[in-house]
Amino acid sequence: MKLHEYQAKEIFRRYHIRVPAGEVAGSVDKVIESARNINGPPWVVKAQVHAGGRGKAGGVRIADSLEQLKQAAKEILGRPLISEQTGPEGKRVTKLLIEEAVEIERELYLAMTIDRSKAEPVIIFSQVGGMDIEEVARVSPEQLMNEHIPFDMGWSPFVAKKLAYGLDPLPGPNTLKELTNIISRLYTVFMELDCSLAEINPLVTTKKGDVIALDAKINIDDNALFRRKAMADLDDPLEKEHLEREAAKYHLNYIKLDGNIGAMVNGAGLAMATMDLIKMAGAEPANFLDVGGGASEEMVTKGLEIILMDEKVKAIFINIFGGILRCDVLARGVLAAAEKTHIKVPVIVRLEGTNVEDGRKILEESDLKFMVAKDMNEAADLVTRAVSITV
Amino acid sequence: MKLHEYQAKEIFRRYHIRVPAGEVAGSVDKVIESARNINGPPWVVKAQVHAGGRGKAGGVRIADSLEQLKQAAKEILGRPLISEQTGPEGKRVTKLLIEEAVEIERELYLAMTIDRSKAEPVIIFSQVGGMDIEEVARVSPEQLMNEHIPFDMGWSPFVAKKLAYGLDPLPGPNTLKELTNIISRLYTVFMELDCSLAEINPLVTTKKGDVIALDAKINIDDNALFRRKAMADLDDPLEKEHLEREAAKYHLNYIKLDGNIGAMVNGAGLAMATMDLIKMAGAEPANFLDVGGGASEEMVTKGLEIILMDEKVKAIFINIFGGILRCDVLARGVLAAAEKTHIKVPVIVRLEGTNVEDGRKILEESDLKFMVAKDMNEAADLVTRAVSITV
Amino acid sequence: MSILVNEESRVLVQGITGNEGTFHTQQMVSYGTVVAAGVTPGKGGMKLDGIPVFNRVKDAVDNEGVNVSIIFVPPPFAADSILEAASAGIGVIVCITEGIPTLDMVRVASFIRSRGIVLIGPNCPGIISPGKTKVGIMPGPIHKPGTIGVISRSGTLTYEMVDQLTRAGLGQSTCIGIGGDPIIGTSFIDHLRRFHRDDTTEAVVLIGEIGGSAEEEAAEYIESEFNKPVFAFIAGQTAPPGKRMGHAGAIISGGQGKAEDKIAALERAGIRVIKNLGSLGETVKESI
Amino acid sequence: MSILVNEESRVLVQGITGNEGTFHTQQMVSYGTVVAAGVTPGKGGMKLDGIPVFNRVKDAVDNEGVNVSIIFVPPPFAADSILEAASAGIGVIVCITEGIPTLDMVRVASFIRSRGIVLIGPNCPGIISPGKTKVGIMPGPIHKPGTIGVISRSGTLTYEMVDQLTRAGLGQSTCIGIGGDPIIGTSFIDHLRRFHRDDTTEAVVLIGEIGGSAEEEAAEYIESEFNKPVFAFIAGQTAPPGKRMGHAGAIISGGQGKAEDKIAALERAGIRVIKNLGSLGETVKESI
Repeated sequence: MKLHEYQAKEIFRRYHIRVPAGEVAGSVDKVIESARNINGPPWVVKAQVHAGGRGKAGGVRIADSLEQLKQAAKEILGRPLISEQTGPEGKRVTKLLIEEAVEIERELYLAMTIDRSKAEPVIIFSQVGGMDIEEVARVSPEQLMNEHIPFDMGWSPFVAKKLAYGLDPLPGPNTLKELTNIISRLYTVFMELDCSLAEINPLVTTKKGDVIALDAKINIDDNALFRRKAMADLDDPLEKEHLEREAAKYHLNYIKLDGNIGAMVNGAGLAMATMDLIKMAGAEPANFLDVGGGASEEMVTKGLEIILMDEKVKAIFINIFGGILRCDVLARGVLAAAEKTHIKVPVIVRLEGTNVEDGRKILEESDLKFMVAKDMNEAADLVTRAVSITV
Repeated sequence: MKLHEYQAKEIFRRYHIRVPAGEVAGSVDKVIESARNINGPPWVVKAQVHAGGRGKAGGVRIADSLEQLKQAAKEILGRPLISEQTGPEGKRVTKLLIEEAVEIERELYLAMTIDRSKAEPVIIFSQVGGMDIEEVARVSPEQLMNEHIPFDMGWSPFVAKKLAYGLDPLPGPNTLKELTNIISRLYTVFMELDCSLAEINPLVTTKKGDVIALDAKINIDDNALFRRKAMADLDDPLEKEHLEREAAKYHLNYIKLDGNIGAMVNGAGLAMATMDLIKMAGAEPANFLDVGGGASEEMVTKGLEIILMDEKVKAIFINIFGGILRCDVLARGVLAAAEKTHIKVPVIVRLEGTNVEDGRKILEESDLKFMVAKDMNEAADLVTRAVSITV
Repeated sequence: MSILVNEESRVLVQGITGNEGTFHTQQMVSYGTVVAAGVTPGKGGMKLDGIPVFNRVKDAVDNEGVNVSIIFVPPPFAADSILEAASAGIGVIVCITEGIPTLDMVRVASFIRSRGIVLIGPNCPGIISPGKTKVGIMPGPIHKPGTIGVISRSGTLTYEMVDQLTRAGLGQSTCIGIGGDPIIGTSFIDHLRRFHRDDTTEAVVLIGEIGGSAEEEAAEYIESEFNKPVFAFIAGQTAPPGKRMGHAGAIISGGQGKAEDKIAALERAGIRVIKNLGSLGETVKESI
Repeated sequence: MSILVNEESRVLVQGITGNEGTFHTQQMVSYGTVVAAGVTPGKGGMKLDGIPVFNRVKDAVDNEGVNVSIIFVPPPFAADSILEAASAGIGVIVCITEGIPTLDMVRVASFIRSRGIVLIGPNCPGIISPGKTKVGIMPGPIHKPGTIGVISRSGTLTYEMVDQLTRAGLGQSTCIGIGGDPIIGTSFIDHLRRFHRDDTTEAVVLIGEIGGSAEEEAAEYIESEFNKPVFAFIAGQTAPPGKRMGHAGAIISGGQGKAEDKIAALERAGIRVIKNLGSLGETVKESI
């Protein structure tokens, strides 16, 4: 789960990681009102949407007067922000963060995440801040420092010193001390809140020796939300595509894509492979939908309903390998959905595994028209055919 | 550092480990006043001194009326409590703990400490409670359960379940739940407060299914007191022998013993070995005193002064192997002490190591009479001789 | 031969009295698995289809000599269950549970790896040595004893692949679902090493997906040390970046974990990567 | 020969710019120790008697190839210094610091033991291979190269014993102070194993004291595996129970850790226990 920048900064404040003075506003009036509480001009206005590349997309502005501020707020608020990460439709901006401007001496990069191969948290630090860290990793990997924190070591202050003293040129003693403190506090944030990512880019130093988190990014491990209720409460449903929001209500793993062939599959791996197969068959998948290994009849029904809500969908491919989910259960769920909604698009069904005969029979004996595939190759052919008919 | 029972119970309360309702009182009047706030009669009165075997020594009483309570308080307060652990002079009782009486169903034993060999904390649990755990270990070791908590495992609830479900007969589900909670909370107390021992003996269950810490013992790791100020503040100076209190002011490792030969040594191992040598020479050591590897002239002076305050001391043995502590520094410290105090007892000095010649010269050239030994064997002879003269 | 589990495995089911635990215990027993004991704290003393249930793993080890455990315990308690099994001396632990917090797994991984304990999963279908024993939730009948080793990050996709192998007449020595989480107990490489030493296994099918770099690491290992044919399939070529595709571990983030990079790494290492989901069985059959 | 350290040891001093660190660095250098680098965060770039000082252990390893470290850092930061040295790949770490919290050492011990790192101390005088190198605070001149190995929980008591050995004409292969704390990096047994394999070492002197059960464990090991003569001395026969005798680890508690029990265990294992503090040198000389 991703937090907004302003939410992440609120958390940083609580953990004594310094951030610029700022306020969040949802209207142009509130922006102007906030600006009066914040040291300026200049002020910085930042669109609060989950999207990288906000700056390039015009979502971050500097205003040298209240006039400019008002203008900037008008231009950003309520409109979609289209960055390289949002897709062409962009993301509508409903909140702005107004902040004091900071006089920057140096821009650094600091982040913590999990190294999957080593199964250890890792802190990443670089003296090249403010730019895309993947870019830094590609162009000048020698500028990246990594420190793993083995679980059986736990937090040890030398790790922060090791990173801070890796800077060249070395900052003054005060800045060094502030830096090591911030690294240690970021570790605490990460561990105490079950983060999957905590990133400060840029982390800036000022001539006065302050160290300030100019940007802030926190992702929380979805699997840990049950024990981080306060974090779960920060979830912004507006960040989700509306069909995804709908699917989430039924605990369905649904991701909206841009294609026209809807897919309903049990199991994440098979669902991805099915999307790939649709693409290879010459079509585009409209969604990822994993109804789960042990899905109920109701979840299958709901899943199908959500696919059908997507107006782009021209055909549906149901691909089930029954293990825990029995094929007869699946078949009944499909029928239930078909009864409730009006399926106007071709439906290709491929069933295999537990109770496959029962499942196929239920489908075949129904009033509905399904194209039943015996194996993946046949299913691929049917998808190709459906595409050529519908497109 | 040892805490008093009432202090330990205060901590347990904070960590939601249930203890009987109770108050501490320093006078008979206060005892009676406290009793009015506590459910009873009967009440339990417990002498608050650091000494095992309080019960046998009459330091724990049950009072069935205010009269009996007053009587018990009068008998215990202000007098020395002489138990098998206090030595013949006993320990003066200045505080009493008055508690409600608890209806006991079962008496259990629960403790946590450090297993030195494995370098791991260990939880010890037994269904034989209320008696000396060493006795249980000797008589029926099969009644003891041990669970180590490796650092790289950390707290895991199964450990508490493993212990609680080891009881035979098994208590009811509520009691089991309470028990596992208490085990987990005791772990938290131990780790958060840097304990070296946290013991509940007995931990009792009641017919209502409650689990209550009837007694409480907490020792804090002396080396961790610098980061456990709140614990350090609980130290009761009255528990220390008055010369030990004096020595502590100068950070001297001094322990008062019952003999008549004072000893001043640098290094704990050598100090112990020197005590043993005094005993082998036919005398009894009056103290343990380690002035430390890197002692200053001042510390040597203070150490000697404290030895001389002990009226039982009939001779002094100064045994220094100079490493970090140079022999000339030692010699000057001894002279300084001799000038300030009036040394009337024979002083045997054995110097070896760094700057030994300088040290010996300083002593020999002084006005004071020292018996200088060249090695340990000669020192032993001189001690024997001193004893035969003085005793 | 098979790896890790066989007909002599005495299996413990942790969480045996829960719905899933009970259902799959019955499924395992029908497959022929020796389910020797179950554990549910508070249910000690009862029997489930004749299988004794204990309060503690220790009791199951002491009384029934279990040496493999399978865990059906909800996410908040699953890490604790793994640690209980590991502390009780069980050397092969299969954790089916999906949804365990990543930091719990950081702790578990550190603990089991430094003690040489094999953890399969979490968020996995388990392990099966066809014809011998099934310690998992996969449908038994699609499997067939044979010489192909299967290692996969997925569940149903593995069933699909195994089914194709069986239909093509190719049996399996052992099939392992290593799990779909970011942190899992064992990697492709851990099991490749075992298949390397296992005489029965003649070829290995490796089923990967987007996220992480386990496939790239496997490719490197295979190129330098592994001398049996390997066939690979990678799911998620059409997955968008930054989105978690069902599995907690299936996510392309920071430009890493793309299917195309994995496929390229595998092919560079000389591994045959199957692109067409329907053709694995036939491809393997033709090639060996 | 010697164990753990010799003339090729390149020594790092952590906390080199503190009083103790500076003083003992000079002492070690005069003894002949190759002190190749020092570390004090914030003092990187300076030199101390020509020895380069770095901010980080990593830099000392990278630039000066140090392979042994000695730590003079105050108790609140000492565990962190040990972990820094261990993480930087230093295989032999000597920690002089007295007063480290026990729970810090629980963490450190778990970390170093699982990684095969040798930690000597804390709260110890260090290690010396006479004539080769001294990584510690013991007075150098009392030592003499030879064939006796010395392992001790004490400081000055060790000097006393070594001095007696030297006066009796008996040199030492290596003398190790393992430390006086309840939790220390290495035990008597760890070093006995090393002396066992060291051809130069012909006999071992073991200096124990009250508290814990390290001597009893050593006795058991010696009886079953060690085949060179061992002489032991145990300090604290007159120590009262329940009192910490200077060393944090020197305490008889719960009836455990008594000198008499240790002496009995050693003698049962056939080890010669010296009772008279003054007679160690002569006794060893007569016996071998």
